[in-house]
This record gives sequence, C-alpha cells and structure tokens, in this order.
Amino acid sequence: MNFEWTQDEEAFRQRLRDFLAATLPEDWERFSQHGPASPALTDYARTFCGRLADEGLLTPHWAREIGGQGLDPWHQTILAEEMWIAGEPRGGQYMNVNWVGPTLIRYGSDAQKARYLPAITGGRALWCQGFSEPGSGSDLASLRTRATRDGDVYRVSGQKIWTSYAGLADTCFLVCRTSDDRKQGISILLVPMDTPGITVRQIPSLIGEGDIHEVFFDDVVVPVEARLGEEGQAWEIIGYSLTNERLGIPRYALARAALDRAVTLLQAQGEFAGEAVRIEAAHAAALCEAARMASYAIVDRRCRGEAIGAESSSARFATVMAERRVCEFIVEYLPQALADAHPYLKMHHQRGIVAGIAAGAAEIQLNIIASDVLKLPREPR
Amino acid sequence: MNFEWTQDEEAFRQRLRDFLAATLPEDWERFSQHGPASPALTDYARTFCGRLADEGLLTPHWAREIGGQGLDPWHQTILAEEMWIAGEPRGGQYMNVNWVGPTLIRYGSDAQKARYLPAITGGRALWCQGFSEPGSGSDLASLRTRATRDGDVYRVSGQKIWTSYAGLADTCFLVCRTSDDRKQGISILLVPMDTPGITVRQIPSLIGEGDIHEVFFDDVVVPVEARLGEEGQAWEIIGYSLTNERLGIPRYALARAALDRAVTLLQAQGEFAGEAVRIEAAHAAALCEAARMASYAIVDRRCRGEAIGAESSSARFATVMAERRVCEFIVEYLPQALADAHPYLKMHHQRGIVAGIAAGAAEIQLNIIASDVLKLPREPR
Amino acid sequence: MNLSLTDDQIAILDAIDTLTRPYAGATLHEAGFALTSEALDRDLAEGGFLDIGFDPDLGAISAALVVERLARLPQTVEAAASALIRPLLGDATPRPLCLVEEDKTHRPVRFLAPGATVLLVGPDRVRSFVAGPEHVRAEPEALYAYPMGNLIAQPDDRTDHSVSADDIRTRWRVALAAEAAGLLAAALDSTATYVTDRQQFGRPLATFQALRHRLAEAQVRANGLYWLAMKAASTLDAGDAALAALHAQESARTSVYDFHQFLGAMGMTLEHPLHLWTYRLKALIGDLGGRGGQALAAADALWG
Amino acid sequence: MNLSLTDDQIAILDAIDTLTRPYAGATLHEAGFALTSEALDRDLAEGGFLDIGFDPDLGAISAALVVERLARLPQTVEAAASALIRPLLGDATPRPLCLVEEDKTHRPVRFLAPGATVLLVGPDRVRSFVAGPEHVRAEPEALYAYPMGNLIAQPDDRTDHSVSADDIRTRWRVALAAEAAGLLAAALDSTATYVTDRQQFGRPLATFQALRHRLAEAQVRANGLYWLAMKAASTLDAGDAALAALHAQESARTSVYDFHQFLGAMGMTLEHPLHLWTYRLKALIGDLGGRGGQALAAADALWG
Repeated sequence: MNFEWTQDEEAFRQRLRDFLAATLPEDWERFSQHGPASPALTDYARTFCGRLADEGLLTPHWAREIGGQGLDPWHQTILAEEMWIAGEPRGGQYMNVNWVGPTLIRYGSDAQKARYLPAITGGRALWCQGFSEPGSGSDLASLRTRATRDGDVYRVSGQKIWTSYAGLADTCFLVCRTSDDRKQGISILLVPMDTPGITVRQIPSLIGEGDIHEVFFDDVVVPVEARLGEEGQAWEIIGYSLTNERLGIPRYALARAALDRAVTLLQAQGEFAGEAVRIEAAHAAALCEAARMASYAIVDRRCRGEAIGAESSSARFATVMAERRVCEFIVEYLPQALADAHPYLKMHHQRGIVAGIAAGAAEIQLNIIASDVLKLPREPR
Repeated sequence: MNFEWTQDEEAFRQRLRDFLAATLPEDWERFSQHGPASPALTDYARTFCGRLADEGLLTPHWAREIGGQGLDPWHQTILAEEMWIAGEPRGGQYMNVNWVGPTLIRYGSDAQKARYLPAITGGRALWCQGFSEPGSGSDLASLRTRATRDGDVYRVSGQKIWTSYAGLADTCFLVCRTSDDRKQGISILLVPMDTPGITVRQIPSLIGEGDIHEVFFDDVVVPVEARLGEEGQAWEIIGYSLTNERLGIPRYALARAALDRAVTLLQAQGEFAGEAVRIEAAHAAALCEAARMASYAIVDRRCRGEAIGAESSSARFATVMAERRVCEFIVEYLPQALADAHPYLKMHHQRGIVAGIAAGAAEIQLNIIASDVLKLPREPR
Repeated sequence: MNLSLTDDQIAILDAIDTLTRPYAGATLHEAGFALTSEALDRDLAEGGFLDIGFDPDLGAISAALVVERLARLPQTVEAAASALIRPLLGDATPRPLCLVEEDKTHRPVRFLAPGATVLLVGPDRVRSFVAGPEHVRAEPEALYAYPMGNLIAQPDDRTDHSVSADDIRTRWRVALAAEAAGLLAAALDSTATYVTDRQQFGRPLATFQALRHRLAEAQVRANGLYWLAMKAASTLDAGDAALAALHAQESARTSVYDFHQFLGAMGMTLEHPLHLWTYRLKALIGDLGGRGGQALAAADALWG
Repeated sequence: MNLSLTDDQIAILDAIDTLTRPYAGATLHEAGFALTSEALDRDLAEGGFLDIGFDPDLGAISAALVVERLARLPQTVEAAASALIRPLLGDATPRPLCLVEEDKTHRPVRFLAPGATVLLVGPDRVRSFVAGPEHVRAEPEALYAYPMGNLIAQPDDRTDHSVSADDIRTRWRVALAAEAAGLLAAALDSTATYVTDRQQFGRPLATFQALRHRLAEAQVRANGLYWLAMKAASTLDAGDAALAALHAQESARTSVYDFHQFLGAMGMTLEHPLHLWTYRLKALIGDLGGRGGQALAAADALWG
C-alpha cells in the first residue's frame, strides 16, 4: 500500500491547476454559481472545453484509438477532482466525457460514433439524459415513454422529468419503452433535441438556474438508426453508464474544498476559536476523507482491471454523508455562505444538496450495499 | 398549560424520597447493581415492598375498591420515577403493580383475584412474563408453546426465552397457543412455577445477574381455571398489558439522574470544563427532557381519561433515544463508570442498554408511529 | 401539572385557524422563494395576535402557541420575535422585530427591511434602532425561505434597553424553539402526504420501511420539540429554553435532510412547498452560536 | 497511489490467518466476558507478528494491517500498542504495553496486570514503568471485553523516554483506528450473519429494509475507517491519524448500538460473541479525550 501520489500524478494535477488559473475568467466564481446548466455557463463551457481539447485535457482518460491518451483511472480521478473543485467549467459536458462518450464507444454503431464523437472530443456537444419520468424515478424500469416501431422509424410519445441540461442540449440520451417487459422492454434512442414534437419546460428549482426540466415527446419521429444497441438492451447499457457516472463526480473533493474555504473565512472573522466549531469542522473533514479513500479504493481496483460492483455504492454513500455534513456545518456556522457574498460556497450548497438524489438515490445505494456487499437476503417484492 | 407540579404532587414526591432515605440500607447502591432479578435484590424486595404496602405506597394508583387510593396518573408517574431512579428496590414486583395486578383486575375471575391480588398488594408476589420464544420475539403472534385441552386441564409443552425473573418467580403469566389461528389462537395461563414439568435455565447476560432465562415446559398440567379470560383472548389482554408496561418504566428519569451523577463526578475530577464534554452532556439532557415531556403528555391524556394509543410509542422511542445518548456520554467521558468504582452508573448502563429491546423493540415502536401517528399506509406483508 | 390548553388558549388558536385558513392552501406557482403576505401580516397584527405576550394572564406560553401555529403556514410572518421578545421592549416597538447578535452583524437578517426594528443583542447589553434604507441591502437571492436583508450600516443613535441580555437570549431561544416546532410539524406533514401519494416500485413510497422509520423518528423529534418549547415558554427558565433551542436546531438538522431526500427530485424544485418550511429551519440553525451555543448555555444553566 | 497489498503484506496476513485459524471459531460457553488466550498471545509474539513495526521496510502500515486482522478474532491480544508504539520505545519493552493518559490514571486500563509495561503519556513527556503486583488491582467485573486493571500506585522510579509525546499520540490514534477497524468489521460480520439466519414475521430479519439500511451504513463506515486507518499508518501524519481515530470513535458509537439492537435479546447475552467486539469498541471510545479530543487534534493539524 502506497498512499503517496506519484510524481507523474502530481505533475498532472499541477498542469490542470495551471491551466485553470490561466484560463478561467476573473469573475468565474460569481459567474459559475448560476450552475453548470445555466445559459451563460453552457456557452462558456464550449470555449473552455475547446481549449481543454486543444491541450489534450478533455478526454485524456479515453483509449488512444478513440482520441484519448489512455491515462489510467488515477489521472481520470485527478481530472474530475480539479474540474469539480473549480466549479465544473465543463458545464454539462462532463457527462459527455465521463459516460456518454464511453457508452457510445462501447455500444454505438459506426455511424453513431462518426456523428457524435467528434463533437464530444472537440468540446462542442451537450447531451441531456432522458431517464426519469413523473411516475418513475428510482424505479427506472417502470418508465412509460413509448417508442412504437413504424417501418424505419420509431414514434415516441411520453414525458421525461428532472432532465438536466434539456433546455440547451443538442441531443437526448433517451430511454423509452419498446415493449411491455419491465426491464427487457426498454431501449435507448439518440434524439436530436430540435426534432419536431419535443417541448421543454424549465422547472424552477433550488439548485441552480436551468438545471431541471420537463421534456414532452409528442409523436416524435426517430429513425431506427438512432437506436443505441439492440431493442431491449437499455437496461444493460444504463448499468454500464451508471457505473461510470457514479464515479464521475468527486463530490468529496468539492465538499472538502468548501469546508476549507469556510474555515478560512471563519478564521478571518475570528470565529474559529471555540471547540464547538472546530469539532464540527473536523467531523465534516473526517467524512470527506473517508469518502475520498473509499472512492480511491474503487479507482485502485479499476487500475488493476478488477470489476467494480457494489463497492462503488459504498463510496457513493460515503460521499453523500460527507456532502451532508459539510452543508450542515456551513448552514450552522457560516449562514452568510448561502447568500450573495460567497458565490463559491453558495454554489457548493446548491450542488451538495443533490448528492443523495442524483444518479441513483442514496437509499438505492444502501439497498445495493445490503444485498451485494453484505450479502444479506433481499427484501420480498 | 401548566408545567408546575402541584403542592400535592411535590409533597407526594418528597414523601417517597423520605421513605427511600429512611428505608434503603447503607450499601444499597453496591447491592442494587446486581440487578432487580438477582437473588439478593429479590429477597430484599419482599421486605421493601412490604414496608411500601404498610405506608400505602405500593399500589396508591390503583382504584380504592381494589386496595389502592385512586391516585391519578401523575402520582403513578412520580412513584415510578422515584423508584426507578433509586435503582428499583421493588425488584421484579414493579411488574405486579404496573400491569400484572391491573390486568388481573380487569380480566381475572373472582377466584384468580382472590388468589393472586393479596400477595401483590402485600408485596410478596413475584411474577414472570412468559412471552418471547426462540422463534418469536417481536413477532409474538408466531409463538408455538402449545396448551392442549385435556378435559379439565391444559397440557403445556414448549419453550420460552428471555424470561426475566423466571429463576425466582412464583407464578408465570404464560402466553401459549390453544389453536392455530395466528392472533386469535393464543391464550393466557397463570401457572405456578413449581408445577412439575417446568425447567428454568439462567442465560449468562450483559445486563445483570439472574435477569434472563430459558423456561422449558414439558407436558405441564394446568387446570382450566388458571386461564385468564377466554380462550383466544390473549392478544387483547396483552395489548392492554403492554400499554401499561410501556409507560411503566420512566427510563428518562434514571437516564437524567445518571447523567447528573456523571457530570458531578466529572466536575469533581476537573473534567467538565471543556466545551466538548459540556456540549455532549447538554445533548443528552435535551433528549432526556424531550422524552420526559413526551411521556408527561401521555400521562396528561390519561388524567383526562383519553385513550392512549400510538402516541405512547412516540414517548417510548424518545426514551430510547435519551437512554442511548446518556449511555454513550458516559462511555466516552467517564469510562470508569462501567467498572466497580461506580455501582450506580454501572447499574444504569446495564439497564439502559435494554431500553430499545425490552417491552417491544424500538423498531416496532417506529412501525406503530409510522402507521398510527403519521397515518402512513402500511408496509406490504 | 396540567398540559391541557386553557379555554383562552383554545379560543386564540381557533381564531388563528379561522383567520389563516385562506392562506393555508396557497398555490406556489407564482410565489418567490420566500413566500410572504402583507395582508396576513396586517390581519394578525390588527387582530392583536402578536401582542398576546403583553397580557400577563396569557403570557409567553400563549404567545408561543401562536408562534408555533403560525409557523405551519406556507407564508412567513415575523411573529416569533414580536410575540415573545417585544413584550420586554414595549408595544411601541415597530414591527418586524429583527434579532441580531452584536458580533454577527455580517450575517443576513430575517425580515430586515427599512422600517424594521433591529435589536442588537450583545453579551451584556441590548440596543435597538429602526432601520432606514441606508442601513439595509436586500438579499433576494439568499437560499433561505425568509425575506432577508443585510445590515450594511447602523445609526449612531441607538436606544439602550434596560433589560437583561440573558433574558432576551432566553426568550430568543423560546421563540426559536416555538417557531421551529411549527416549521418541523408542517414539513413533516407535507412530506408524509407526498410519500403517501407518490408511487415507486408499484407501491406508495410511504410503505418502504426505511423511510417509515426515519419519518417516525422525525415525529418523535417534532413531538418532543413541541413540548420542550411550550415548557420553556411557560417557565422562561434559561436551562429549559436552551434545551428547547438545542433540540430545535438538532432536530432541524437531522430532519431537513431526510425530508428533501424522501421527496427525491421534487424536493429540489420550487413547485413543491416543502422548502418553505425546511429552508426556514436551515435559517434558524445558526442562531445564537448554533447547537454548540445552545448546548453550552444549557450546560451552564443545568450544571454551572 | 497504489492501494494494493505488497507481496510481503499478503504473506504476513496469510501467515496470521493460518496461525489464528484454530482460534477463530472459539466456543463461548465457558468463556468469561473478556476472552483471552495465552497460547495465541505466545504464538503471535514468537512468530514476530507484533514486531513488524520495527522493520523499516514493513513499517507502521504493515503493523496496522496485522492489528486490524487480529482485532477480528474473538480472543483479544494486546497487539495495537505493541505493534505500533513499541517501535518508538525499543524491543526490550515488556509486553503487554498499556497506554495511559497521565491525567486519566483513575480510569481502568486495558491489559493492565503485573509485568505489563505502563506508558504514561503526558502533554509533553512520556514515561514508563513495569507494573508490579502492588501497582495493580484487577477489575474483573468491568463491562469491557478486555482484561482490565486499575492503576492504584506507581513506582517512584519511572523511565523517561526521549520521544515526542505528540508522536506517541499520533501512533496511539493509528493503533486505535486500526484496532477499531477490525473490531467493527468483525461485529458487522457477526451481526449480518445473525440477522440472515434469524426469522421473524416469517422471513429473515435481514430482509427488513430499515435494518438493511442501518447495516449498510455501518458497512460504509467500516470501509471508510479501514482506509483512513491504513492511510494514517502509512503517512503517520498527525491530521490523518486524528481523522482516522475520530472516524473510529464516531463509527463505534453509532454502530455498536445498532448491532445489539438487531440481535434483540440475544444481544444482551454472553452466549453470542457480539459483545466481544462491541464492548471492546466501547472501551476505545473514551481514549485521548473521545471524539472531541480527536476532533480538536484534527482541527489543529488541518487548519492550525
């Protein structure tokens, strides 16, 4: 066991920090608080990701033959940490490089790869994820948006909800029902958002401008060639995507950064002297570092080529605990952080409260841990 | 709303304290740490309860016509608090006056009342409660100890477990199966413990000497007249008993007393100065007082003659939270309290860890609160 | 001991229920993050409901009952400080009354706007002034469901109050606990309704045991908080008040997270009213030093 | 970064598993509350497993792996202090090594018996002596599943150690975290097995969601604790050590209650081995000022 970063890893992190310092605009923190899905940040992300691509820093963790540099999962982790700590200047494009791209590479047709990958690797694409529906959140298999085969096309009708980035995305990674079988009856279509019959409504939210939407599909015509993989293969493909997404956002890193920032502010105000505030801060730090190490243990297994299973749920839940505790610390000791004066901390709070909900609710992670890590017999259904 | 004790209530509490001070032996605290089921305390309890009876303090909350003084539930609460804080010198007899007696009065035949009540009101009886079985704890309705009717008698075979006081009790309040119907097939028999065919084995425990047992019934002959109520009435009778038992032990009072004792010791050692220890003590006190007030709200409803339903589960769970926090406080800041030097605190710890398990597990209380206080739809079975 | 409401208290709460009924079912579609109502504020003030604490026969306990009940509404009204602390200052004190710790003036202040009374509570002294436009910068984007303002300046001329700062803090804690009790009850109620209606995996969310248990624990906390708050309002004892406020802040912390969690993504929207109660609870968590502050005050009062 | 075990570490742990296999399945019927084994202690000492920390190539990280693994056994052996702290004192130090805070000598001490080395750790100095019968009163009835003794006297002649008290405390925290990690893992494993076998309401207890979630959270804590402990053993950084020990004590506190709760009345008996791990965890919760002590040390190290 060696818990030190290698020289190469240190250098990679420094290179990212230098790049961020040289590239991000002066007013970045105030600007970024509107959230990764805001029009302003989405627009800026095209510039930023283009520069990242020029530097070879957009998809360095992809294999060489698909436009990456084949860097190992430690480098991918360092990249994700530095971007997320910086307020995710890649905006919604982080999804592209974390899981949309890899999923297309694994399951896409040659035509799909040719159509979509260059925009992703060039930093110009923005995808949205058409998963949740009004009647199915954690229970994805109950989704009802219907894609009916009609010759060479599908006709899609139904509704998605909580869809991040939908207002500005160019393409939707749409999960829909092609037969009545619960899990084997769902398929994925790659649908341009300007297809007639798609309507997007933004939902006013607690978590940032333009972040969540309803998307209505009214007899939307999608060619069969836009299907990713086979009919009924969605469950498998999503499983692959989620495994990547679960490790995609190193929330522990931003939580720890926000905690350190909060402590620095409290110190400057002379409010970090009492035992109570110091103890609470330490508890939050312990959970951040526990989540970091649990996540690193998964990264290490990926480096060794081992299958990543339920243990990623354990790391995910550890991260939820850390985010929660940091949010609580800041609410209690630095309440002004949720106001205008501290955009970075406000940004953290808005993103932090999502930790237990996005990408598989915390309760689902606990179910997985119980069944697949602790090997407890399953609940009756 | 008036949160002050009346003069009469204050005087009653003072009378109890004076009685305890005058009656309990010098070495009581060291003596009582062996637990209310220990042979020494069981023996002493006969003397103590006899004196309580002489003073009219054993069953003052019972109706006048059955040997009590008809004092209201506030007095019953004060009595329970003072006894429990003192280390329960009534030993297992607290069960008699809290629920065995009242249950006999409500459901017993004249012969049963004549046989059992005088010993209870005289402070000489010791009952044990034959409820749990190896295969049925919280799920009482699954019990399998069988009472087979054979003319004028039942023949009882089966096994009980976790039975408090069984080693020294004179009578068992035995729940057994008289037909296969899950809840309507169980009945109560009042069984002298010296009946041939009963074997008792003490289980070595964490919580005090002689506290828990296995009881084996091997073709034990019990006359039909020993049945309490009708065949199949046990479920109703137990419901009545548990309602009384749930309020029977004011654990919040001992928890708070132990907390105060621990703080006093820490102060004497100069270890109650830092913020950390003071904050933890205050959290524990808040939970004790929340549990106290939740319990008092139930007592108040009883005084007004209102039905006590699921709210008693809320008070019970509040008490579990309080006990837990006090135990944790003491383990963390006064670890010597679990050793020989501090018998009162050791006694508290041994009894405190039972709070969430005895008389209906904490999880069962949460189920009841969810269904019957919050009115949430029930879990599927 | 007698925990029943008196006839007066029953009459007051009935009157409040009648007065506020039109507000209870507010639709949120056009509401901002901090839902207020000038009409409700005026009706309550004119009905004398915020002055009950001035009446020695009714006292702080009745005022606390009013505060708790009003906190259950979706609309927020500055009631807690007015009902429980204004009686120590005099009924000529303009509302809203904004409580500010003397050394925490850099924090956003609930209800702070021109015309409000700012009460500066220091370790040993209590001063006040009526805020003018030059003292206030509105904070419309703060993530709290109260109207908030920043105190950017203070006049030289502030009124010294000959009241004990400790008494003010005790009542502040009572006010906080009573308000939190109502907020917590309303948030719990709103969450319980949602999970009863919301189906996942073919059954209501409310039938999942893990969620049931966490909501049941919130009920235990809300119930305990109600009683601790009322007891503290009745005794006005420093220890009772600190324990009640501690239980309020700790319960807010543990429950708010769960409530939003159980609403899933719906809990992230402004279309469901839950945030109106939970984000107010968040705003109360940091008052008077947070849980550590209440706990230390309680320890001082209980054990010296 | 590379979190794989080295070949040496794999070999050491395999050897320990082989050596301890006969002990792992101990029956408890005749065991006392604190289950010990002189034979196991001797085998481990003779095998050099408690001296691994003296080897600079293996270091504290390998010693911590040994401590974690041994803590999973039902029998307790004084391994944590010997393996992790003795390397700072010299290999002539008699075992067991008993750690005592200089101002907490009134607390029962784990493994204290005549012949043991008592290490008195003060704010700025570290002293030791070998206990004689006149210094010790056994504490057979203490509710901890370690053999405990009271320090009733000290010799005038104590050895001063020229080591930094801070370094000792850092290693103490690493030792505590590594031992707690093994205890927590074993207790979790024991509980998971019980609830899988135990039927209530016609199905295994383990199928009830509320219990599943609480055990899953314990798994998350145990996993995090393992990695924090190993990282701290590797870096021997004061902040890492304090965070690991804080997570150990906090996780012990939250998990111990639940584990006994899920065993129901069986968790109150001495016939099930659960208490062997949980009551040892309880004994670790108060070390070095408890969670507050670790948290303050962590805050000092992290933020000054």
